Amino acid sequence: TPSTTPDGKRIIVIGHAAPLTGTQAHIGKDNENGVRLAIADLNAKGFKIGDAPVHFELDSQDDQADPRMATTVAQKFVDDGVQAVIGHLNSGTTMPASRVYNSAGIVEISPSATTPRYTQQGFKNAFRVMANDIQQGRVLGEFAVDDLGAKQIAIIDDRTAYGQGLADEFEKAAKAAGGKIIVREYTSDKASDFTAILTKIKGEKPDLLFFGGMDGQGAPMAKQMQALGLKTQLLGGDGIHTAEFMKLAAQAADGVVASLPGRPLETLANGPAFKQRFETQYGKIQLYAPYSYDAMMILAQAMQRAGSTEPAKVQQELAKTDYNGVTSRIRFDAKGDLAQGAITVYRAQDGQWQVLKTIESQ
Amino acid sequence: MSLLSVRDLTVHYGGIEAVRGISLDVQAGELVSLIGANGAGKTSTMGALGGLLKAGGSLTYDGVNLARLPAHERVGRGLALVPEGRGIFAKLTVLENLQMGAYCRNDRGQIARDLADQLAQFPRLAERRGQLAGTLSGGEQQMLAIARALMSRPKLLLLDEPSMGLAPILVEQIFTLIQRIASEGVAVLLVEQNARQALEIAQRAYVMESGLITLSGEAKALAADPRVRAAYLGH
Amino acid sequence: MSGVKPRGLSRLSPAIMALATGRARWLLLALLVSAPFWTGALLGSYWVRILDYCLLYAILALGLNIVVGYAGLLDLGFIAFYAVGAYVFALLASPHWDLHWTPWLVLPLAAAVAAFVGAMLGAPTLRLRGDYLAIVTLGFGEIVRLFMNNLDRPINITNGPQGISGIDPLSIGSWRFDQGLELGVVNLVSAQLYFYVLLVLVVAAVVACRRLENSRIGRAWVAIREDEVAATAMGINTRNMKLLAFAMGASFGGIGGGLFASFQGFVSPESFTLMESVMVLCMVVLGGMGHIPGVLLGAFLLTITPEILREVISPLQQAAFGHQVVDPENLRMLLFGLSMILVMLYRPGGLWPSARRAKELEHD
Amino acid sequence: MDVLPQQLLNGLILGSIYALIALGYTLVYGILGLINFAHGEVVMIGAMVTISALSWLLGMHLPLSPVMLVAFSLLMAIPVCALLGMGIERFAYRPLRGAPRLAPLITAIGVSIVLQNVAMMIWGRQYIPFPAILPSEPIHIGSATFLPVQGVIIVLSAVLMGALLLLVHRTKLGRAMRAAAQSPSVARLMGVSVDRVVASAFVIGSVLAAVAGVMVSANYGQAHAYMGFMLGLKAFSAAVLGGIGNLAGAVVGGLLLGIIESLGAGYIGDLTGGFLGSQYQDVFAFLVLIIVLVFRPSGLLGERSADRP
Amino acid sequence: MTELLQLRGISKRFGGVQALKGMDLCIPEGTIYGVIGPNGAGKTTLFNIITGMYHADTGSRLLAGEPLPLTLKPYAIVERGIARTFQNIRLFHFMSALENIMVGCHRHARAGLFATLLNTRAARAEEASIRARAYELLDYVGLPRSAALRLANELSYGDQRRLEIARALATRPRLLALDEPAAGMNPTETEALRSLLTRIRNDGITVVLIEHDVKLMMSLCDRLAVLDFGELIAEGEPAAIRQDPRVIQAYLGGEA
Ligand SMILES: Nc1ncnc2c1ncn2[C@@H]1O[C@H](COP(=O)(O)OP(=O)(O)OP(=O)(O)O)[C@@H](O)[C@H]1O
Ligand SMILES: Nc1ncnc2c1ncn2[C@@H]1O[C@H](COP(=O)(O)OP(=O)(O)OP(=O)(O)O)[C@@H](O)[C@H]1O
Ligand SMILES: [Mg+2]
Ligand SMILES: [Mg+2]
Repeated sequence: TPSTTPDGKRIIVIGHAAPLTGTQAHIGKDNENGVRLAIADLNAKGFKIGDAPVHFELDSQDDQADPRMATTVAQKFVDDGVQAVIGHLNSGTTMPASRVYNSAGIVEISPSATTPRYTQQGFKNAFRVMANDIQQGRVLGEFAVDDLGAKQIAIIDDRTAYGQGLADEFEKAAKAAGGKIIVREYTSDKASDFTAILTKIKGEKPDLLFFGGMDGQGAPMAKQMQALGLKTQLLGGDGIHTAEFMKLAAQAADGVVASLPGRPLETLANGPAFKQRFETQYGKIQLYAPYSYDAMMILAQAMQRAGSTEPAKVQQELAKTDYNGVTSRIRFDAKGDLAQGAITVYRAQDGQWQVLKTIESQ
Repeated sequence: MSLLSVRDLTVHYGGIEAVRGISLDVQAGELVSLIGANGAGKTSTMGALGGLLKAGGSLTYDGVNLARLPAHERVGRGLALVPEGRGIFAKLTVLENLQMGAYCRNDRGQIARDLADQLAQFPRLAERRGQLAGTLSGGEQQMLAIARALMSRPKLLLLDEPSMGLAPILVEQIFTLIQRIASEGVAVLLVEQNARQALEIAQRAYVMESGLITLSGEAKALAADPRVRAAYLGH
Repeated sequence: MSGVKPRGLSRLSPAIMALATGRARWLLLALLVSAPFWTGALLGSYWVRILDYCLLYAILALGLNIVVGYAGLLDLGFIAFYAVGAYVFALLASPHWDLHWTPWLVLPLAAAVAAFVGAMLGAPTLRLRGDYLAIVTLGFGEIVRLFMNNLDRPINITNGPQGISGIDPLSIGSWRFDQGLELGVVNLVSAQLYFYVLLVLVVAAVVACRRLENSRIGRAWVAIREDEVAATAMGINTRNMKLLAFAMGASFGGIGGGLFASFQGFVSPESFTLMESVMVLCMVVLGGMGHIPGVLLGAFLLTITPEILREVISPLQQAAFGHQVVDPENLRMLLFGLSMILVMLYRPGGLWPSARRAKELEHD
Repeated sequence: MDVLPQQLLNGLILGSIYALIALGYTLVYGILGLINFAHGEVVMIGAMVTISALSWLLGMHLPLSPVMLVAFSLLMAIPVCALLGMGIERFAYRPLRGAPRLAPLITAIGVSIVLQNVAMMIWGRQYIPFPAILPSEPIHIGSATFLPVQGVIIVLSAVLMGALLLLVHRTKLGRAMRAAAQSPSVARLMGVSVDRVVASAFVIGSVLAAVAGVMVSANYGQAHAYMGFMLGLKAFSAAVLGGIGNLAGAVVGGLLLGIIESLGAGYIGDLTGGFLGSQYQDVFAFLVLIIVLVFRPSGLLGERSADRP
Repeated sequence: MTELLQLRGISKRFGGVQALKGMDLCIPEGTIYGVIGPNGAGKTTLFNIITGMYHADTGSRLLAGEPLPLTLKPYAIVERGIARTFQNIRLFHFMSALENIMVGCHRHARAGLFATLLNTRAARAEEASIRARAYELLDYVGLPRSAALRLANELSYGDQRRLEIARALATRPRLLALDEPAAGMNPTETEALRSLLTRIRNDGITVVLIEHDVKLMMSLCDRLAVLDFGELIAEGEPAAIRQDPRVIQAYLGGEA
């Protein structure tokens, strides 16, 4: 039996899990803040489910980007009776945790895990509001060849589930579009020196370099390209489309192209307002805060439509989502992936990500 | 007033009381021997004097209460200990070991002269000055330990079994050396298993047994004492 | 040394031992065997799961204790064997290659493969001492992890960073552990069932360790640890004995890895980082190196402390300040690190050192 | 295009960074026989403090050249790190002198965890950018290029090594350090205040860490609360490769490791006919490390053994 | 009298130091054989080569007529029946006296890994017999039973020396090599050591020992070898050695 607030509102606890310590903590916290803002918005509106006023509460846990911790946290959520979970951040943690949520029948919406296998497990309770690697990789591969005119392509990935997954899908799509992968190199998500592989790539003279990985590596990579006189176009996924990247790469960021699933925040009805409110409260958006904001919003609305927080009902309603969020219009396919999500490609210029093109993915 | 005055010294290892309240004195320039069977507590006594072991009782050296003086400050005041088992710095060369002996001194010229003296005294060490001390033979290490202690120009030299592991000629040489040092005004407290010679060169001596001093007096007299002769001189 | 000497617990430990031998032993045993029930009922499956991990880490720590605690070989790559066990299980009992061998065959196989790898990796390190050994074993640990992370091409063996999912749970015939077990009124869930499997294995490991400890093999290990030169001078073939220690330790790691894979249902290289090796080492040292009860205690405390902190920090801050003054997650790790320091400062020989170790401390 | 000169230069720069950090590791190890796992974190604190100081100085709009600004902020980082090093030694290591060998290893790990999280509380979870004020115009030699700051790193690691070698092998303090390392109790009998000597070793090690922190963050343009771990690990490997406790060994090991990594990443693919790639760069580096140690169990320049039966 | 150990042309060099130069030595079975010489003469080095701790640069050695290859590892040499003690005592400091001796029994025990893990009856019986033998040896060298369970480093110096001998005896050697066993002992204790060594010899174990106590060596040893600067300068019965002018000059000095 769920408890109530002093003023009689029913308390609904939502779990959130992401790495909140360690090297990815800034992105994890960003996710958390997205959910936080959504919950604040909902509570402020006097949200009701089945005519009963409710009060959302957040239970945010640190999974340390460690698969074992992730299952532990997942079990904790199940025990504590959270009504649904927004998370986890990484593919490697989302995968094992999803099993726990599935057997407990709790709804899980990941704002950022991109491995296709997450939704291929056949779990009815698993959703995500982020394009998966196949969707994003395809858009990027085609964009590289068709729009950026790349023929000789080099690829680096950081050997994480995210970076490798995205790079593999990019490779497939770029090849299919007629590009040639002339060199594929690797680094790690803890590295900061890429001069060796960049020098090698320089020797191969590609006309585009794709990087599958995060900003902490992408930014020094851009700088080192400049120092080595490697003038190839750098292209990346959502992992480097961050404010952090701009700040760290400074003038070396200029000209870098990166994608981000969804539509540009500015073009959406609620986008600018969201951005403004978020930034006054939590500082710059790192990366996925809008997605976790949307995730929370569609979750609340599914509960509202179901008139209940019973997982089975919420899950059914979630599948029927059609919602204009701050990232794009969100609908799900049968697996729980975004159906026909848009993906936008940006170019860094003078410290800003400027929209190049928004592509509808199938 | 004596240079070193020990009253009711006790040393514990966990629950074991190795030294059970002994008193002894060493006057300036005097050579005193301390003899006793294995495990009598001689090394423990020396450890306490050198500051390596915690001790009970009162220890006065040169008018200072030793309890207040950490081990490294005792050396600066002229109290040097050659520990049992040599305690050379294995990874330092012979020369560096000798220089460590003069750590507390600042008179560079004199140090250099003393160094030359020691090397002349122990030609084997001079030969091996660049060798890592840990690779020296047992006896060579013993020479090094003694030479090093002399480098500190002590007022009181505590020697724990200096002749251990030395060849007969060298044993002679060491005892002569000890005698010479004492005659130059350095007080020496000498622990030795080679009781006969220790008693020969000393002015006074103490006999230790199970943590207590059981006999003391003029060295000559003790050497003649039938109890000492039976227990320590092998007669 | 100037630290506080380990008096308290080492005096206490006979008392605890007496407890564990007297009538209270049965009480203790009953408490342990029923742990999943009352933990599940009072605290929930989350804590049952944590108990499972305590037992799992206990197996690992006992294994590492053979290498570090008995033979005195500082191994910073122990987690490699855990990884090997986990991947053996994952490959042979999952949809990845569509092999579904029975777990009861795969588990011993995992132990055997890990033992083999342990001996292989041990062989080149035999001449190395102390910290050189540490860095080489650390290197081996990383090499194993890197291979698991990269052996998805040119042919896909480990599935690379994506890891392997859908790993079979333990099963007996057609009944799988994840289905739970109905026993009249009580219903045992998967985590509770794994508890018993793990408990049996921990008991077996403890028995094995005790027998080794009091045998010529155990004595030879300790002799090598104390003085390798003297040990060879006593006719001990130090090479074989060291390899045996590596292999024995690794086999514990292998079993642990296999169980982890089946319990978790998913393995990826992220679970086998250097930090895991370091944590297992901390369990051994913090608990009391070379002393089985100490090692068990270490595994228990290091697994459970972060989780307890998870439970208490936020509420505590909330109660004290009305809001979160510092990030609870950072505070949690900070307190964890701090408690490691404090434990070592106050009990340099570990929380529950063996009598031998306790004496070693008194001698400095 | 021949990239070998550039690859060697890359390796040299990376190696110099490792060397700079490895010097601090090895110095402390040489004195205490202790793997100061927290050294990487001191490097991190050095980087963080410098960047904060630099931002503060930039905010004051002083009429100073960028190099001077960096030098001034380094001067602020040095006392902070020195104090930190002293504190770590005093509270986490000194009480454990003479305790079992692994006890201080555990406190070192504890100190690492504490420092990482304290840094995160102070400087936040984000990567902190190093203000882009240093000249970023690459210098060309032949077909290879490098940045001015990288030249400074190379020179600095050589100079610091020389200075430390002089200190440790030619001065009384250095001799006392080595003596205290081998046998604290006998060193006391020589009149050495072991506490003071050990503390000074930590202070020097931490000053080195501060310098390394500045150089690393200036070179990569960023700092992060967790940056110390990986750097520390690599530097420690380098120190071992060269023979831990040996200062020249730290530099040789660092340079070698850097060059191996660089060439490994650059050429494994070609060497194995494309079968293996740069994902095996670390495997390659560790393999070389292991092979070297198998044949030279006390590292490349490891000291002669003074052990004898 | 048969030769138990024969060394031919053994040389060993450490950097600039020629520690042994073409050393030939025969140790007859059933004797107490003494090795004396000035400090740094190469006595310990000789022992290290006999027991495999160092590999000689050149030369060969035979044990009871069988060749002992120079590269044999120390443990293999123990298997062949040579045991030793060390000049600087090398006990397992934090094992009890009894355990120290039990380690010495290692090579005669057979219990393998599986027997140990299964705790078979044979393994238990063997363990009991090792323990019994360790107690016997404790008595044999004259250590009190009360010392059995004390840690080795809590024993007094003399007792540690005796324990080291017991540990070496536990390997059931044919040849026992003792490096300065009387160092640090007073005359009374040295007497006790003398009777122990005689007893060991009488029990059929050949003893070779290094010692600087000339009185002891002259009266105890059946034969003596004198080393100086890595060379054998004299060899023979004590009475002859005592008179040898080279020995007097290099080693004995005024003492003789
Ligand atoms: N570290 C220690 N721990 C426990 N007991 C010790 C320790 N060191 C010495 N003892 C005990 O203290 C007593 C005195 O030992 P000490 O070494 O002082 O004797 P000693 O007279 O120097 O003997 P020796 O002639 O053999 O050197 C002995 O009974 C010994 O067993
Ligand atoms: N590992 C080594 N490295 C360098 N020199 C060595 C080494 N081992 C021995 N030596 C040298 O070889 C010579 C012989 O040493 P050894 O230990 O055999 O002498 P010893 O006859 O046993 O002398 P002592 O009676 O003093 O013990 C010595 O001069 C010693 O310095
Ligand atoms: Mg003594
Ligand atoms: Mg010798």
